Amino acid sequence: MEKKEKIGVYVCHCGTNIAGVVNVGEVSTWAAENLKDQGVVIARDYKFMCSSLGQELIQKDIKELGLTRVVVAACSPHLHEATFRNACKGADLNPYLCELVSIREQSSWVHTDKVAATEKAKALISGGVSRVVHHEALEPLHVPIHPATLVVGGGIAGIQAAIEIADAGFQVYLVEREPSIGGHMAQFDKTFTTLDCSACILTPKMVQAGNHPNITLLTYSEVEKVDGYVGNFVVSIRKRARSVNEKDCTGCGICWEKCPKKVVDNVYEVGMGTRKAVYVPFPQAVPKYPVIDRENCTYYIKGTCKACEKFCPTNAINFAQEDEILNIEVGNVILATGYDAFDAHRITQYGYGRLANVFTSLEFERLSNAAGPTGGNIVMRDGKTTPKVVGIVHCVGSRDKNYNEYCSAICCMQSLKFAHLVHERTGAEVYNFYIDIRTPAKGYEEFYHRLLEEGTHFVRGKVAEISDAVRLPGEEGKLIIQVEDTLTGNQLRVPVDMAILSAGLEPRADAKEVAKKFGISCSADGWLIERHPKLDPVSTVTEGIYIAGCVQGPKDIPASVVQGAAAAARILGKIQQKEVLLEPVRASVNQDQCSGCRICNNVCPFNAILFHEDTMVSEVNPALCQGCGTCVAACPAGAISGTGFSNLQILSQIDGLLMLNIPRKEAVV
Amino acid sequence: MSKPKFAMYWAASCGGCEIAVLNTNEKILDVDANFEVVFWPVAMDAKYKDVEAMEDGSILLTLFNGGIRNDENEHIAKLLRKKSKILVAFGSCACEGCIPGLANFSPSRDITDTAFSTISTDNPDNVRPQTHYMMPEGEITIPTIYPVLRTLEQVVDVDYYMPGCPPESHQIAAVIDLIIQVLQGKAELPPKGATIGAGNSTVCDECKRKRNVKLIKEFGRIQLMHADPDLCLLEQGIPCNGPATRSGCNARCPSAGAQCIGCYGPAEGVQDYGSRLIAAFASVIDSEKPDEIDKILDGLVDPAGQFYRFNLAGSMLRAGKSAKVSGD
Amino acid sequence: MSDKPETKQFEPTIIGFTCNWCSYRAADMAGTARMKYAPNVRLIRLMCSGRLDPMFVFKAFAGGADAVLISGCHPGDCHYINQNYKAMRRFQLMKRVLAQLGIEPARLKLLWASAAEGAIFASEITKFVEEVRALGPLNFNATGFENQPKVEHKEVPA
Amino acid sequence: MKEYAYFPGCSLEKMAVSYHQSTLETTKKLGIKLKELEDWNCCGATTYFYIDELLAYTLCARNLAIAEKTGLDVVAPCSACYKNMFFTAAHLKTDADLAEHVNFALEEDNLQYNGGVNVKHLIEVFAHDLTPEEIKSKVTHPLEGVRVAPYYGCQIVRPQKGKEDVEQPQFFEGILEAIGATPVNYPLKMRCCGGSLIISSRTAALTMVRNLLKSAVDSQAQVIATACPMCQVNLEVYQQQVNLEFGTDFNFPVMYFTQLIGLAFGIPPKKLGIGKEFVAVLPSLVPAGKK
Repeated sequence: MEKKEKIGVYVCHCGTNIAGVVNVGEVSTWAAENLKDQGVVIARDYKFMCSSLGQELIQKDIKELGLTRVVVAACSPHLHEATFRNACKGADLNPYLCELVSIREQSSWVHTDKVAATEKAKALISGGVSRVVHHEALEPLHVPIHPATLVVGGGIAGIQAAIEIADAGFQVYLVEREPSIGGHMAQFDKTFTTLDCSACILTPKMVQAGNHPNITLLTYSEVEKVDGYVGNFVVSIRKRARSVNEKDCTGCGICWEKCPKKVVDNVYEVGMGTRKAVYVPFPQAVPKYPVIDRENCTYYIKGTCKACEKFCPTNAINFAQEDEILNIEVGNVILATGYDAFDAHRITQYGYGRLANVFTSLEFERLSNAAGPTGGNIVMRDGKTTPKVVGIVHCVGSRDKNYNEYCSAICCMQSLKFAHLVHERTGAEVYNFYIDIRTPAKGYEEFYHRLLEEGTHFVRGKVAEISDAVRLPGEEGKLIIQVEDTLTGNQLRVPVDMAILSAGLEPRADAKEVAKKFGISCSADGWLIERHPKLDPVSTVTEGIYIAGCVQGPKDIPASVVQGAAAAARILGKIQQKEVLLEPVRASVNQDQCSGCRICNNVCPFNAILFHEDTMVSEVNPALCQGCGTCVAACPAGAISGTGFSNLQILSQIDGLLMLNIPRKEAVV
Repeated sequence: MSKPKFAMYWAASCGGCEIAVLNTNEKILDVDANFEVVFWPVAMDAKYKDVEAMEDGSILLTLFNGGIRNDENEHIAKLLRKKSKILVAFGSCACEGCIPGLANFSPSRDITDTAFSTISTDNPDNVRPQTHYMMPEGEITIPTIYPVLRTLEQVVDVDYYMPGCPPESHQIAAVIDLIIQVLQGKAELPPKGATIGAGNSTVCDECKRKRNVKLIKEFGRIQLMHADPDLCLLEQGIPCNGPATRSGCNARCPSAGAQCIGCYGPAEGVQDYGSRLIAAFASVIDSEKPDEIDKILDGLVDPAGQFYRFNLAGSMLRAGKSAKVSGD
Repeated sequence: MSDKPETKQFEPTIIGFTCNWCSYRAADMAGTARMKYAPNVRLIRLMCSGRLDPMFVFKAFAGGADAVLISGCHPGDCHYINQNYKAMRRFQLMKRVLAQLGIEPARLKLLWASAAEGAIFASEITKFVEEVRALGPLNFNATGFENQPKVEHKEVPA
Repeated sequence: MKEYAYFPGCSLEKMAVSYHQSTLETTKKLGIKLKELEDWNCCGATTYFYIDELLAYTLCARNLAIAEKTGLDVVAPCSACYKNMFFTAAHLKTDADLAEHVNFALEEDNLQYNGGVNVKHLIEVFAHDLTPEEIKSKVTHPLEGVRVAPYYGCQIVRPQKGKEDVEQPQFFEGILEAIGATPVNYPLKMRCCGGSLIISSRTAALTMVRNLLKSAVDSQAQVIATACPMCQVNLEVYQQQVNLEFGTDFNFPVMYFTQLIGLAFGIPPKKLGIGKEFVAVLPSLVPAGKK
């Protein structure tokens, strides 16, 4: 050490939170005496360091004593690191020269032995002092922001986000895998509690997104590759061949009228209805251009037919069309790729797929939808019989260790909505089998009460089995729902005509791949992880990548819209700033020491490490680096160093924690 | 004007370093031409007493090879330190412990047992060496062995480090040239503490093999694998220490088809050689399942030997627990 | 350690490495919930368990720690996608090296704790302290050379 | 050639001798060698585990120890035997203390169990160890048009092995399809037959048997296939009791699955133990001309 640092140590009482257990006076006197050799010139204790008076105390010392480093022993850095860094900044000391030592969460609150807690506090401070000596003055990184935004997923969350950004005057690319935007919401009949017609409220938004001058709609398209970093992403998008020239097509519909090939629609109609080989998924589709499904089109299978081409008034059919790869530049990305419905086949005892009149929630949505295969008639699988008794099973695939442990959040309300629709349209008797009723939003509990008044039966119990094995009189031809009513303790056999499985929500089957593509992470369940579950719910650990809607976790339409708008607002804020400041905690490669062994190359999940074939050295792109430090540890040549978490800092902290920095006087045995 | 004085000493080492010096061929004559050799037990007769009688700092250059294994080694290390202006830790043993340092895995008791009471030793009465023994002529002594071997810098202040087991002869020749140039005022000495006679990066820098991104599914021993002659050995699952090892040898082993075993010691700025390799190898194992990882690691038959063959005494831990703790 | 009275039970010193996102927050959570655990562990905050350099572990042992705790996000939940797997692999390899060095591999523990698992973090620490207490002191003194026999230097006969 | 250690269990010696015969005949045809355990003992049945758990484990462990010496997987045709042995093997693997106690007792018999035995139910051999093609290749008289209710009973899949579906398994159906029969959708295929309740709580057990028979009739099955002597007895022998109790008129054939396979393989009915039932076997299955 050439220059001796001047360090100030500040020990906080936090009222009695710390002082009640840790002898703060003793700790500060100890630090002043024993850490002198490390450069401690002043050690103080104070009632509340985070108060403005406490902060001023530090600032005064920085100015008067010429402190070059500050150690605050108080609460967790997650609470007040920013506070004390700012205090230092206010006194013209680089904020990164301040170290916060947690003696509250890590000592006074978790230990009862006062002596041990005080000793531990000393060790923690000693570690902090040893570490802070090697801190460097850092400046945040400035990165310019491209004003365009990519929104992946054209469900309600993605549509909302796209419109918000486009309305503010910035370019948006909205990418959707299916031929039309709209997402799951387009499949629904009514939305719960208000019982608005889903199409009625969604269609105007879809049209708005479709016509917006600032929105480039890329349907039937998927993101192939993402390069770059916040402010400067380069994204490759595969625009799959529609076999229809968009600039010629008017969406008149003659092609699908004339197409002779009927195909069971497993996506939009969940197998309940059919479409043609050339089709738009539903009448209000946006964009209006159809798609030829090459797997089922007779021309692509047998080489003849071309009925659509013959009848197309504008010659828009183009069988030779090929996939296109578009490369776009964007500054930020919103992932709103939504969810998959739980596959009810997996719960074999509920008989879905085996027992005809067991329906899933999405099937029921189509059944009750006026534009659906039955024209909105709620009938049994034979297509004509109206059920007299309907059982609705909650929590199918949710809150169940065998499938998904989490609550899917929407099933209770969805089930209540189904119960209402069945009751209203068929007059049938309705049973709801639930574990708990969860109605945690405005107007939801009221809706539940409305259902209670309508005479819906509520049975609290997890359904054991749905079976067609009749035993008792009156059960003939029915489905028997076997359940324990846990409120009365009785086993019930409820004969019904129709059972609806209120299936939970699951992450998209390819959620992990998508996360990897965009350099963010999934929880063990498969939902994408937000930066902070409470305080930063729409951004992710990767700067510039935001998430909205069910991709982050199960939620209903209002919550999805909120997240879409929130993500948009976050991005607009960034675009307005024109550049983004990044935490300077970054890794860098010493080019002289790197000999290009390439061990670090795929250690980085953010693709921040680049290998230069010509010079045979690797380099870290500071804008892509998230500062985890894994490559620093992995580099066999010690050529990668980490700002803010260098080897020297950590090794010195270990020395400090083990009190090896304190000159041993007579203590040596 | 008298010639500057030169000394060379071997402590716990094999003698390979001196052979490497002689392998500089005619360059050795330059040493003689420019220096007065005052002490070099392997090459000439000299007494410790003569050295003790010298003035402090009177030897210009001392090349010290070997680790500090016993009290005699320590005594001479301290003596030569006092008498020399420039003390060079010469060769891997002096720099980082090298092969003699591997004894640090075991307590010294086990080491003497191995030497005096194994099946191949003809020692029916289990005679053990005594440090002091009375003979009719008087008491004789032999050096006392220490529990662990230390590197030179762990005992005395060292000016320069010259790695290698042994240092490559062309590197020794270059260092001799440099010092002669310094003597003639044509060059300057490197800063104190520098490593001389070696490169600053790693063996990979000098290795001609083609390198790709690494994902290792299996480690294996080189003699059991059919290694691609042009491809990075580590990529092929052969535990090559090149990525962490200091350059300077012209990647001799990898060029000859064998993996680097690390004799040139840690690259510049590396604090614990083995740690670097542990972290690096583990980072590029291509599995996220503990059982599978264990299976892959089984391919590294002797990890501590792999990572600390030359560096144990100079590493952060310096020795195994039994050698360290049982200081009886 | 030497600054503790001999008569009391052995109090191990443990250095713990936490990641900024999960296990350090688990420690915060344990604190906020006032859960009590043994005071023997001193934590260091890394950004990620992937930052864990084996050197840090060896340094801690060499410096007198009786045990080392490595903690991070649960597999699959890493804040940095999958860096904790690298920590896991290093941990598995380190254990093998430690065993060869005669250091009981049980002195090195890997603990996955999410930010919500304060209770697990606290109880695992207490458990670990007991395990290390049973192992006894490591007494690994690599910084000094106190164990070397004192040799009085005589003139060495030539 | 596949080879297994065979643990017939007490029932197959007398009451279920037809299961024993048909097992040996069909496996022989398939080239499977069943090596009966030497000096095997009772598995402890249902009751012993409630009387003295440790002794019951020891009883099962003795059979396992004998099986271990053969180095083969042990096969039990009876579901209860299978369940007891399977659980014992599993517990001994995880509970070192129990293993020590049990081995202490086994020492008296110069036996030792080291946890190396894989326990299988006979039906697993047909369902998992053999491919449907292997079974099909031996079929000479496919049971075409015969509607069979596959009755698993409650014990076969109760110790869940791996990822197999325990709620609606399909492997029994697979075997029946391989011999040309038509497995019906039998909703109560996993329900209990009443087991030994027939002795302790007769009405409850008879109700269970009644439900199983009714469901088989409703499923338009012609015969119930079983894989356990206890199930067979309850379903077949107690039909008259059910009729008396509930005023029904069941006369429903119940057969061991091995008997059905044997018929499809063209094995003479007598060799399969057919002719000893309480409810006569379908005439169509044993047409005149076959002995």
